[in-house]
Amino acid sequence: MINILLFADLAQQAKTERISIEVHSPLNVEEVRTLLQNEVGKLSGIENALLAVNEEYVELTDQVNDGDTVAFIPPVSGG
Amino acid sequence: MINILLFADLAQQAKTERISIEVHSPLNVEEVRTLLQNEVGKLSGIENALLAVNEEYVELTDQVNDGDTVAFIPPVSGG
Amino acid sequence: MKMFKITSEPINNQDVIDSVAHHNAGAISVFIGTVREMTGQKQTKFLHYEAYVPMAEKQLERIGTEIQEKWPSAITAITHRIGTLQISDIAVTIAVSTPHRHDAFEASRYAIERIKEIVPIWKKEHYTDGEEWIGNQKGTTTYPAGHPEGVVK
Amino acid sequence: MKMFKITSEPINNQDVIDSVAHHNAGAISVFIGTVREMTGQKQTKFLHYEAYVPMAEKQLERIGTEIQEKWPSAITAITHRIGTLQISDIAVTIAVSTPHRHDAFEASRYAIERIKEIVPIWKKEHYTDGEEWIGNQKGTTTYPAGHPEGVVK
Repeated sequence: MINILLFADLAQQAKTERISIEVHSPLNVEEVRTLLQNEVGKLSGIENALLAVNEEYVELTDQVNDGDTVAFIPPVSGG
Repeated sequence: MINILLFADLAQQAKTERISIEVHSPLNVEEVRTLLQNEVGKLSGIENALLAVNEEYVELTDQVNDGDTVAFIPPVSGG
Repeated sequence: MKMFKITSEPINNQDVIDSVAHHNAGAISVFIGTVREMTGQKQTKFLHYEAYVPMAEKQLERIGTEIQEKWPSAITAITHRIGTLQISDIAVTIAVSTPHRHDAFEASRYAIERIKEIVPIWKKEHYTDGEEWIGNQKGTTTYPAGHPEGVVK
Repeated sequence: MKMFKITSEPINNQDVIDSVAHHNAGAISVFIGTVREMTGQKQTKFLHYEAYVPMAEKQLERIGTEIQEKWPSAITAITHRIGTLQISDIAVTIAVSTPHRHDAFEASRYAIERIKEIVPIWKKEHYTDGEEWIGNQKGTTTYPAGHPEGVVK
């Protein structure tokens, strides 16, 4: 099971902030992104999202393990 | 009558913060400075003091009138 | 007080300032971001901020660490508010104390720029004529690698 | 509150900040000068500030005018304390609000540099091993004409 978090515009498009997907083999962040859009539909702008696993920024090619939390972080606008 | 104000190190040397001198003819700031030191003794560093007449900065050659307040302002150190 | 904090309560500037006070500080530079009414011709009615809270606090802490590496005597505190904010409300307060003023200015400026790059907080503008999630305020940056500079360990 | 003030009372930062708050401010840069204990090997016990009060307030106001000329949307407030100050006490608080952060940083920095040039306030350091009037902190400046740059009308 992988937990996925969505924020701001991405959450609005997906109509949810949080979704879990079952996985049966090791995969990377890019593959999670594909599975996610398989579930909730195409998310416009997700290719510009920053990527985090377990609250740390990662690369698209980094591995995701069972139980991890993957966050898709639209360009930030705090401050 | 011209009022003279001294501050910080200059006041400490002169042992006063304020002195008045009688004048009987028009004079400039430089001449006031001479008369002042005539009264209270040589003030070390007064040549580096900023000069103000009636709370506005002036030049050494500017005129001082009867009733004016002349301030000798050692290099400032606020902030 | 927590030095790096996301909160849904109004920010008390003095609390943030107090947490960086130090007997060898000669300067404290404070940056306060407030909700501005007009942006060009657009009029803001109110704002909504949302954050990935635990990660945002970690990233604020990272900014503090980066500042301490660049300006070793600096002490930093940052509080960012989330939720609904009205015009003139404080969105963020940053305080940095240093022995000398030059470093305090530089470091507090560094902090706000870095917040806008790496801290997962989003602003939704509610204008008089519609609403919009604000993204990528710098306008030009893209992240082909999936992350901003200097954040992957 | 008076926007440009010399006071012998402790400074309340928030009062200074409040006086520059504005619905079109997006940024407030605050500079707080505090009494530092160590300067090199010298240890300060306490400080004494003295001012030519009416002229100092006029010069603070002049700094506000200069800022408004350079950054037309800026609103500035400055309070400087005089009298005896202990370690960590606030000597000066400057607040500048502007629509955008860049200008707020620049203007508040301008204000503190200008205070050190033109405002008649003097600091006497009481060290553990003696006392000294501090003059000409920039060390290099002399005023052959009798005044700093840009102050004679």
